[in-house]
Amino acid sequence: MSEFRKNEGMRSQIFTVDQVRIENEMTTSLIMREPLQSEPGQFLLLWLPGIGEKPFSIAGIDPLVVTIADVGKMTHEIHGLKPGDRVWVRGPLGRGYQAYGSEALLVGGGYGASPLLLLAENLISKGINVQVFLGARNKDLLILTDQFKKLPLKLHLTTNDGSAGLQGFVTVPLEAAIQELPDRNQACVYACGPKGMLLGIDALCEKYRIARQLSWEAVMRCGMGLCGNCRIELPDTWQEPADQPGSRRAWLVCRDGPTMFTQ
Amino acid sequence: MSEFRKNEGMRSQIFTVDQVRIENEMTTSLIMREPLQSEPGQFLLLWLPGIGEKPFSIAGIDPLVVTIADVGKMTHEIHGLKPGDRVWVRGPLGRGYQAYGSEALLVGGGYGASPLLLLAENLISKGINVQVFLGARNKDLLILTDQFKKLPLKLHLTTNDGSAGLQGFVTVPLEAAIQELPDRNQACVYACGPKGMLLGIDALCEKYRIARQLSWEAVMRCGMGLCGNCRIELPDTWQEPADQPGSRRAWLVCRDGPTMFTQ
Amino acid sequence: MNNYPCKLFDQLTLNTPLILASGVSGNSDSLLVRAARSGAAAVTTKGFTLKYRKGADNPVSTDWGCGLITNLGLTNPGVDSMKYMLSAYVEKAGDEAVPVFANIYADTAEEFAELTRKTAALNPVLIEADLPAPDENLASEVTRAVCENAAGIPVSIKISPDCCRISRLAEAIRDGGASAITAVNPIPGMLIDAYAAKPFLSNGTGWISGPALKPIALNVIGELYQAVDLPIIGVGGVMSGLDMAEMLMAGARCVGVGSALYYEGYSAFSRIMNEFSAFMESEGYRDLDEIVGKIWWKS
Amino acid sequence: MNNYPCKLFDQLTLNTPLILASGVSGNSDSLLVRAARSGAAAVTTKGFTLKYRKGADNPVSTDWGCGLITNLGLTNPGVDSMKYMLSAYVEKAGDEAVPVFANIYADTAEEFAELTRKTAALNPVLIEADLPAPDENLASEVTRAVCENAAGIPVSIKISPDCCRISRLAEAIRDGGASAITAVNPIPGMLIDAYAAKPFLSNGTGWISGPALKPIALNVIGELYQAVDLPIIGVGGVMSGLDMAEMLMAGARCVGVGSALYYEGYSAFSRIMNEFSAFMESEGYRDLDEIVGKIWWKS
Ligand SMILES: Cc1cc2nc3c(=O)[nH]c(=O)nc-3n(C[C@H](O)[C@H](O)[C@H](O)COP(=O)(O)OP(=O)(O)OC[C@H]3O[C@@H](n4cnc5c(N)ncnc54)[C@H](O)[C@@H]3O)c2cc1C
Ligand SMILES: Cc1cc2nc3c(=O)[nH]c(=O)nc-3n(C[C@H](O)[C@H](O)[C@H](O)COP(=O)(O)OP(=O)(O)OC[C@H]3O[C@@H](n4cnc5c(N)ncnc54)[C@H](O)[C@@H]3O)c2cc1C
Ligand SMILES: Cc1cc2nc3c(=O)[nH]c(=O)nc-3n(C[C@H](O)[C@H](O)[C@H](O)COP(=O)(O)O)c2cc1C
Ligand SMILES: Cc1cc2nc3c(=O)[nH]c(=O)nc-3n(C[C@H](O)[C@H](O)[C@H](O)COP(=O)(O)O)c2cc1C
Ligand code: FES
Ligand code: FES
Repeated sequence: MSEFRKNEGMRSQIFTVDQVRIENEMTTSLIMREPLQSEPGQFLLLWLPGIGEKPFSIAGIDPLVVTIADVGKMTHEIHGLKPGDRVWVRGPLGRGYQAYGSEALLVGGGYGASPLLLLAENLISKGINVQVFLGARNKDLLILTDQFKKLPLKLHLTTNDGSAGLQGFVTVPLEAAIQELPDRNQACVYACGPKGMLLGIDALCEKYRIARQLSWEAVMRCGMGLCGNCRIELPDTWQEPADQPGSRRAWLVCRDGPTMFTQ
Repeated sequence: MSEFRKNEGMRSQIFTVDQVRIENEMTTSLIMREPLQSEPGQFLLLWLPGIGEKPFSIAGIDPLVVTIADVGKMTHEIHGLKPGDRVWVRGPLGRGYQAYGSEALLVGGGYGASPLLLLAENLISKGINVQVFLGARNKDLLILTDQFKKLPLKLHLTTNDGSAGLQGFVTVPLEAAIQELPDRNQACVYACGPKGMLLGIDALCEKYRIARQLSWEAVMRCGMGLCGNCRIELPDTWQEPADQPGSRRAWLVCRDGPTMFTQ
Repeated sequence: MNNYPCKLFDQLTLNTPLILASGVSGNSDSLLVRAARSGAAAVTTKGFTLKYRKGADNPVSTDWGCGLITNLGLTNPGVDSMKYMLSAYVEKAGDEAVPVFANIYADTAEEFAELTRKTAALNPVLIEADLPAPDENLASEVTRAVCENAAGIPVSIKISPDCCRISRLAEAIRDGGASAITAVNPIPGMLIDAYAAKPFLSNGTGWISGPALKPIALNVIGELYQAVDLPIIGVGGVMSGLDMAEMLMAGARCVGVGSALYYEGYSAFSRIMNEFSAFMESEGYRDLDEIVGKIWWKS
Repeated sequence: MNNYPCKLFDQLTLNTPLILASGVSGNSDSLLVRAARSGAAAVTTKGFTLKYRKGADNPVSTDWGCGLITNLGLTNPGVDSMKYMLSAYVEKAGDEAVPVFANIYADTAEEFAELTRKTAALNPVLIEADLPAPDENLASEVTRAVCENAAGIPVSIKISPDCCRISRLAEAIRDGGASAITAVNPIPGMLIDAYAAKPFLSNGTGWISGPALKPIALNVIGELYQAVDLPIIGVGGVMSGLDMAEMLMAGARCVGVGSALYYEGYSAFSRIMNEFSAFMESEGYRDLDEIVGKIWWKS
């Protein structure tokens, strides 16, 4: 007779920390023993029983890697994890980046660099030309630069204090690169980082009429489109898709995003 | 995000009567518009809302055919159905017949003939030699003989009063056929009909050490292994399978059966 | 396509019988606008309390396979903020605005009285008061407190299914003066992670909604329909047009969805309504009166 | 493989904590033998009443996707026949016999008194009395009536989850003299076929068991565990060894299965027990004391 078709829904799966890699004084990557299939730009919810559950980008999939900045209670606990410790993961969640055109400009601010590594590998494997722009306040806060250097891409670094790469905002080399593009219609900017940076990039892309996919952050609670906590209002450049009436000013990062595609 | 993986469980599906074929004065076949995938020997539960739900063999699958004797309340209502009427069906349920060896002897008593038509087609398509033995009290109670005659098989008819075929029980020509078998190890008897007939056949097969698959009937309630109403005690010839401890004397027709395989 | 207008009271007819249930999207004017523009015929606010409630820590919810479990801890900014939310909603929705049901929660009848006065001043088309526990005496007190302070606005009392004397509860609500009953709230439940040896939600227990709740809700709605002559707002596990038809046939006058927004997003409204219309047409029903409570009709 | 012996009372230790719940297979000595031989550490009879009950007409049950709904109408031959069933069971099971829990049902405390006397005469290791409604006063009366007539045989009171004051119910049961609580019975529900415009079951409504019931059962078990110091027999939606571990961690002392026999047949017992052992070993638990109620321990 019919067996019960088990539907585990979104229950957390256990992952075991294999290695802890220090990225900088406040950022650490956990490299797990197990893989997690996902698209670049999707996120997961990491649960430490008795402590909490928070969203993080997926920085690597086979094995799963998460790169985490120590900014508060739960991220601090995560920084105390050692190889062999277990974490509970729900995901992948949300909508990831979609490959578009033939020229990719990837822009990461702070730990916003973390989903871009996976994205870069993915785009390169599709034959897309990749340039990466990483920005941070200073040299010590830049992360994953060694990993990016191993890939066949052009890497641009900026720091606010000039301690590494160009001094200034990441939008400066980005604008220069945009101007040099052979065909802007075949290019796409993919960005992840603080809201201010994303708004700056959006304006720049609007100016040059270039497609962009921005990955937004918000304080998440349910992570499943129920609580409304992660809703954001979108930049004016954003057109409401016909199949999502009313989403113009009430976009849920956890469900509609985190990535937003403006063409 | 994850869509709800809908699991309809065993909810009834609607079938529409396309044709009503009179088999004899008390037996009618309903030929539906829609097909129902199933193995020969499985059964279904037919629900008439507000009236009841009862088990019937699957006599044809594409389209679904059920052959029903008018013996009581619900079967009488079914006999009143007309083309265009709807019925609700759960199934297929239970364990059907399994093809075995190269010689098949199919034995049907009364409406027990109905699952054998589908079985015969199935076995023939596998290159198995098929003989069919149909028995009834008299000529008018024999059913589906025209349908069997269309297939490449040898048909034996018996009636208690001799009004058609041989006079006597169906076990008489069956025993003769068994004696003529080239290799009894390569033969299997498949039977469906009243309990007395099945016990007779079981004894005969035991005598000649021939494999048999008997389809038992019992009064069913839940049809899903819960109520215990359809349990039967098995003939002594039956060996308890190692993976079903305790089933020797508590066999559920709806779940363990309706067919029982003794080798 | 027929929309099947739904007359809830003499004063209130909705465009369709499909509405947004309380809790999902109901704490933001822009999300309410999104629900309205996606096809909800009325939108219900999240439960508002007298005072601001921070709510529970993460994790607050998950999908356990047969439904959801949630415990957000009734996060809300307090009833005083509802005023801003409702006027922003009206402004942003423009001519796409649909009626708003104001959902409120308090622990006692006294608190409900004050909360209702504040809510009534905002003039929603319906005040939906969440019964803290399915107890007849409490239901009686709460219903009276809310109705007496509602300034003539119709009141619906929302009940939980974990209640073994549904008909007595329904009578207490009717006798207290309510104009409708909303059934059901999610049912208490707990999810445990055996490897963690802990409940999954930070608050330990939570409430079960979604598909697992549907047959439980249908049973409650059926009992209410037979017990009292009040319109029923049916909620619980509605995921499809057929689910919606089942709720109406059990006795609901209109149908709310919550969890479906998790499974599908806001397009759930139009899909469910399309499926419902297809069902009505294929079965030859012309309007809601032909199906509301139909399973109970003597034929 | 470790079987994890389960001490339910001083007088009663089961080979494992996995038993057959009431209702499935429990109306036939041969089916009880089959359950015992398949790995149940104890078997519970179907609910017996004072008099023969014919039960409901077909359809009596179905699988609606997240669980089962059943209403067999408590078909049973009446308590006088239980004697023959139990002695046939003992005879047929031989040295494979496991302890029998006798489940009984009556509508009133008076009826329960008589029913209990007749049941106690058959000397089961436990009398499990099904509470007709989750009401504290009724619980008190029924528990007393059963315990006073049980001739010293331990009594468990079985409760429904549609009860909003679980801890008070538990106290009434404890104070009435019960030795254990069984939680939970299935929860009332209804399935409707919209095309038929009828409920599916012939009796209209029924009870929900299987996967959908599990988080509801876990919540009830957790509340009982915190409220009273009685062993809990946990039942509701157990389909796997992990489900079993979750029930124990919520506070159950042993775990019953019913619906799993539909999903898998009698091999469910050995599969669930194997999965449970694998869990215990991988997590380094040596015996049940290390996990019963663990989610409530302060660590
Ligand atoms: C889609 C998405 C992807 C993210 N990816 C990463 C990543 O790859 N690496 C990384 O280090 N961080 C990432 N974050 C941010 C990360 O979730 C927060 O840093 C983390 O939740 C802080 O938790 P805490 O308990 O340590 O901080 P708290 O002590 O709770 O607060 C510290 C700070 O973190 C912010 N914060 C708190 N809770 C949340 C929350 N639930 N969601 C978002 N921000 C919150 C607060 O605004 C506050 O400024 C991501 C956030 C989102 C929404
Ligand atoms: C596996 C299986 C396959 C069957 N296949 C066929 C078939 O292909 N064609 C066919 O005509 N009949 C078949 N039957 C028998 C059929 O189910 C009964 O004839 C039918 O249920 C009678 O229903 P009723 O309401 O008309 O009779 P009732 O008025 O209820 O009773 C009339 C007679 O039918 C028997 N009966 C009643 N209920 C059941 C029940 N639930 N299960 C079995 N017998 C019952 C009674 O013993 C009685 O003798 C099958 C039965 C089983 C178990
Ligand atoms: C995340 C969430 C929050 C909810 N908040 C409330 C609330 O504040 N007030 C209320 O009356 N019901 C609330 N509910 C209950 C829903 O309104 C509804 O009764 C229940 O979820 C069953 O419907 P569903 O299965 O369609 O979700 C909430 C439900 C969910 C899922
Ligand atoms: C078909 C069926 C019959 C039942 N009969 C009884 C009964 O007679 N007495 C009783 O106390 N519980 C009865 N139950 C309830 C079960 O013992 C159990 O409490 C419930 O089904 C939840 O467990 P499960 O999800 O493992 O099935 C029955 C359950 C089913 C499915
Ligand atoms: S986090 Fe709850 S809706 Fe996005
Ligand atoms: S009919 Fe109920 S167990 Fe077979």
